[in-house]
Amino acid sequence: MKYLYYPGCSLKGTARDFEESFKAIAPDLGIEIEEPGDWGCCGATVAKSLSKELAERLPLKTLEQAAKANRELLTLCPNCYLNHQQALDRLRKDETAKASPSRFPDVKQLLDVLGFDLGPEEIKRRLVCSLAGIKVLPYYGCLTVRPFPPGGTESRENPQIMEKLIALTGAKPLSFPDKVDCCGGGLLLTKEKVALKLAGRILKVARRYAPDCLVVACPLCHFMLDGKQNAIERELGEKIRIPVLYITQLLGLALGVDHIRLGINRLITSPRGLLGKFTRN
Amino acid sequence: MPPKVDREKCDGCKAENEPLCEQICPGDLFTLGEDKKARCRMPRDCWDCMSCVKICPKGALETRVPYQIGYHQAKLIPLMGTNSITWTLIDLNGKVERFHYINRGSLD
Amino acid sequence: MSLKVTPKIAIFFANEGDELSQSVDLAALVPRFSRAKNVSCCEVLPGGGAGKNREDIIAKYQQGMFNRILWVGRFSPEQRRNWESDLAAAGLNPYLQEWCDLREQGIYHEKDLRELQTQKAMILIQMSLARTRLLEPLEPLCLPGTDAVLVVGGGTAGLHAVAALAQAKKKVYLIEQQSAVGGKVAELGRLYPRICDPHCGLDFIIQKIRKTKSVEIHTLSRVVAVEGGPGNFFVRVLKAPRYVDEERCNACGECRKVCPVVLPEETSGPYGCQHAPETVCESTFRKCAISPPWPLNFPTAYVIARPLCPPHCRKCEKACPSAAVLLDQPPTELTFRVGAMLVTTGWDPYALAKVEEYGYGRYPNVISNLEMEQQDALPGEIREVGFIQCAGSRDERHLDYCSAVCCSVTLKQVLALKEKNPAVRCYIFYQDIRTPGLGEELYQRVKALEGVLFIRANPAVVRPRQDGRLALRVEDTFSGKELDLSVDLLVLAGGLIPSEGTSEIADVLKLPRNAEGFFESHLPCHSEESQRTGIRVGGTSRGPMGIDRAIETAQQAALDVLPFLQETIEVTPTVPVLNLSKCDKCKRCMEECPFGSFLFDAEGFSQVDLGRCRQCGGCMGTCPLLAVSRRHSTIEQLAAQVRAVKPSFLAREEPVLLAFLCANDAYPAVRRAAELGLSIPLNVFHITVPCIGAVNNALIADALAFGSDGVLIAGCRDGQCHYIKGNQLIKTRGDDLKAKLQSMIMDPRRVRLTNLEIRDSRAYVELIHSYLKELKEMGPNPFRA
Amino acid sequence: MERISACVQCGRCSAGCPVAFESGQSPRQIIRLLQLDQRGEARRSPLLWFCATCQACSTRCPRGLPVLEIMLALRREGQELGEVRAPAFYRIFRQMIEKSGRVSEWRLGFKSALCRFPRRPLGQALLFLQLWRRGKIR
Repeated sequence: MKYLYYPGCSLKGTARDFEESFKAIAPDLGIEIEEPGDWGCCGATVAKSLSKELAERLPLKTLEQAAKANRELLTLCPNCYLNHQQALDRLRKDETAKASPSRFPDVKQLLDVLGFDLGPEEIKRRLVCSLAGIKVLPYYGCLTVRPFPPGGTESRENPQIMEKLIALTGAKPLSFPDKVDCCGGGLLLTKEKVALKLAGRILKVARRYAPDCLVVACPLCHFMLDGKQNAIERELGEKIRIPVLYITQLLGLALGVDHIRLGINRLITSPRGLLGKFTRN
Repeated sequence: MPPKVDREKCDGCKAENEPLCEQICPGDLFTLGEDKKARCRMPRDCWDCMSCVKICPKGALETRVPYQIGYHQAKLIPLMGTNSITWTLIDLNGKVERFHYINRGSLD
Repeated sequence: MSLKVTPKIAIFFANEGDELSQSVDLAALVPRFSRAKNVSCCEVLPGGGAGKNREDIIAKYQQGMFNRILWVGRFSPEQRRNWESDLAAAGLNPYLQEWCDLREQGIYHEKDLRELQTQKAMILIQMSLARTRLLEPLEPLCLPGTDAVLVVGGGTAGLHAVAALAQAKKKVYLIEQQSAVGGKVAELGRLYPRICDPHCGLDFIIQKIRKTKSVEIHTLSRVVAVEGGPGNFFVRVLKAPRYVDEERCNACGECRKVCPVVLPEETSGPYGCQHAPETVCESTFRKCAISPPWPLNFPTAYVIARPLCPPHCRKCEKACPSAAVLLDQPPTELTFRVGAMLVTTGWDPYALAKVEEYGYGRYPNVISNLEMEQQDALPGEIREVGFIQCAGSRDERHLDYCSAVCCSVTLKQVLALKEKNPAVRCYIFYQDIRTPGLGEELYQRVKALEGVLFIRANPAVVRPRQDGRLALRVEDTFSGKELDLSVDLLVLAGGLIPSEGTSEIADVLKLPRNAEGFFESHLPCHSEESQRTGIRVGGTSRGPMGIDRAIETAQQAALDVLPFLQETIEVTPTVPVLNLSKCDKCKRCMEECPFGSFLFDAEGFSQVDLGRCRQCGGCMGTCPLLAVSRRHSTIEQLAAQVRAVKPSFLAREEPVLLAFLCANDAYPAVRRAAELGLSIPLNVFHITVPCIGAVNNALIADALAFGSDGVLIAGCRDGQCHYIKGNQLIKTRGDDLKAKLQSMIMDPRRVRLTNLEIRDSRAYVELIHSYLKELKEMGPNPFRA
Repeated sequence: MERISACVQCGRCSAGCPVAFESGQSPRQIIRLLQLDQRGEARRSPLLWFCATCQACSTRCPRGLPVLEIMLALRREGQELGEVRAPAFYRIFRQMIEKSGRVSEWRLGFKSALCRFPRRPLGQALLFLQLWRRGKIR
């Protein structure tokens, strides 16, 4: 399976562990990626708040690249995915008006690729280590499931695909009622207090389930729950201390990939307890 | 000149059995294409009897007046009444002539 | 076809009160038409003394002076009926009379226009005369029938229909797929508005049915195939074995004592309930394999869930004192000949798990309103209960419609709940409370209760709390305030969808359904029709409704099928006739018939089932080869009328307009315009057709070819056609024709479609005037001589 | 926007909105303002810039209204009419993508913090340090 890989700004910065872990497990899972050197920002939520023209223009560049390479486009960041998917829908709508078959390939997010293109069966075949004994709480956040759910068929209120992936590793997925709530990441740099409140609410509920770690598939969710966990603890006045892993890191552990290559050393909330359990097994 | 099928209008007579044009054509030139639309399979054998144009309930067929008579732009269009027929002839200059004929015999 | 008798036509002018002579030059018309072809007598009926006229005319008919009549002048519908019946008594076939009302065609007492009006009258009478020449005597058709009827679905609606039909002394077969009748209502706890036990009402109707022997109930049965038509349906029914003889079993229960199968009560969490299970086996089962029927004990005989039996076990057989157990009973196939069918297949609850945000199926204390029905009393620790209305209804992601009963159901449940547990606090989250009519009383009763809060808002999600309760966050839309509430139990007011049985029977009987999957009917003209003649639909298979309407519609449907339940069924003779020598088997008639009346004959030709046909003439309008004609408005008769329009009576710059009027709406609108004295221009000629879908494109082509400058096609408004889709049919065909006109370099505006309602008289007149103006600007039709 | 009138004011959007009551207003109220033709007031609603664009409102609307798109359109409209100015973060973001095509997160974070808390530019210093030590700031 070969994709044109669109990293996006976060994946080169605060979420470089996401990219690293993805690139570390991709070969093991049989995913090939081709990364264009000259990608540009998708506009996040900012462009659409400022100018319609800007918001519609920014994702076009990558879509053109994908069309030229004739490869499906893969993005790790759900926000980038949303912007590209919406741009693609607009293009295709125009195209149907012209009644020509689309020359633009599909846009995929990580969970589409892992959960549907590849599929749990295929992933299971390749896993080498068992993570049995650890309890994992999957957290989807908003844009991985809204408005375009993984595979186009997943539930938008109670998605199950991360649970399935977690179960593959031998770890126990916990059912998290707040899994599709918003982490507030979009507000971090404008309304920080509100953002921390939202993320805090999620962490507080999460703690009820006493998980060994949270698993996410979004750079912003990760930053809020991991990077800002300290600040949230200060706001809440209580300790949380739950490590937050990317789904790719969790799969990487089950694939027997080295911690450093998975970027686990880059987590801000220490995963030491989790890793201790894991190595003991 | 061979009949032309307007593929938007043609409904292949609902793609059941033979379409009406296929049934009426004295040269048996029509057939249903794979897209379930009528198609003239041997255009060169058409002798412009216009039976197909007259019978098509969707108005999806048109024959061109033979080149020797009217050049390409010329058109001859029948409109079927219950017991009469009107012809509209549009020549290459866009000049229109119309004729109305009442059929002999009664309706049934 | 009848023997052709040379027409001898009498033309009678009804000049009551000088009605005609004030408008036209009668003295010129009478001698002119006396000489017309086939006219044997042409007279002005003397004013007044209708009785004397009557005897005189009947005498003349009996002397053989004429064999058909063209009446010119104004006759009320009652006068027409009287003339027709009086002359029929004397031997003149009513279909040999034609009525030509000049006033309807715009001829009034205008002194200045007398000359022109006389000329128009001449043309109008010519038109009618042309038609009169082609009239044929018609006799009602008789189809063999039977007085038996089959009802599919034995819920409340079905039972009431059965009782009504049995009372009318008809033989009734009731087909029910469960092991007993009763349907969904038997599963309910209470019925609104009396908050009574539904089993009481069911028992009442069952008592009625039990008393009669003319009702045959077949449980565990489903309809698998149907052949034939109204009066003569042959219905094949597959009946699963009950394994217990219905005649012998007296429900003594001895068998249950020995049955080795012991299954736990089916539960799904603390509020688990016995849901209507999917298969017959499960449904009939309570604890052991042999059990009383479900959902009610009618019929009484027990039923065995055979797949649950241990191999080789025959204990019940041995234990049964009446030798009623038949462990090797095979399934049977039955065929019934019935005159009509009634479908009352009811509803199913909408799958609330699809309304994911409310966590049904995820959290044990989220239950459906149907499950709430089955709660006898709630556990004591329950202090707060939430009700979410419109859970899935009125939501384009789920059910686009209002499920009609959920508001009343919730109110009823709150009443019942508060009666048993007065301390419980109830929150009702709603968008609108819909309890129309007298249902307001129920609403007010609940409003008056202590500890019941109506909150006009819907929660977005339901979340479990650490203590196991459910957290609900809403914006109270009245105050704009955020409310954070928690409840111990949440009841989702789920909606109604057509039952699986409804889908199944729709496929077998080929009954059209609307976008929501319910049977479509034409309210208020044909409320219980199914678009298939001889098959009526009632109850919730027609749409969400309460038990009151379900019973009413089922009884109405029962009343509606009575005409089909006779030894012979009389069919009005104005049916379509196919000329097979012209037919090319293109099957457009079959495709477009709104009532599925066409079948294939042995040679692959279309053949109309006269029982099913509703006589709209859509087939005649659609046939590209003019091979179909509806009797009494045959294509020849219509063509003759069209051809008799002679535009030359007006100056060339005055456009002439031919208008086809639908008999149901447009014609009454025009007739009313004439009664109101609205100005109907002399340029317009009206021809009435049974349904606008009957107008064949060839007739429109004729009108244009013979010189009319414009053709107006006036049908019903969208969705109001008595024949479902007449105006859609004409629209599609009209668009084809317009495209052709365009290619002929004729203005496509010369053909115009319009939709009129029965009282759109003024709108019609305005339309005619503006259209004539438009036509005037277009100039004369190039085919006009 | 032509379907605004389809809103039945059921309040699902507000009930699911994570920030609805942070600003004292709810998405339902904004839609109502639009129904009442009080577009100006809707444009100036403080809620607009509280929106985290989580799509919950649009996804759960029983009438299928694109509530979020409406909010974003109001954001843009307010700026185009010069009634409101986007918060610093948005302006800095835009400058960055217009200049280099991409965004440097730490610069963005630093600059917007500087605009919001000009007197405490180092309020986030600890986080920056942590990120830098883990190689997340480059």
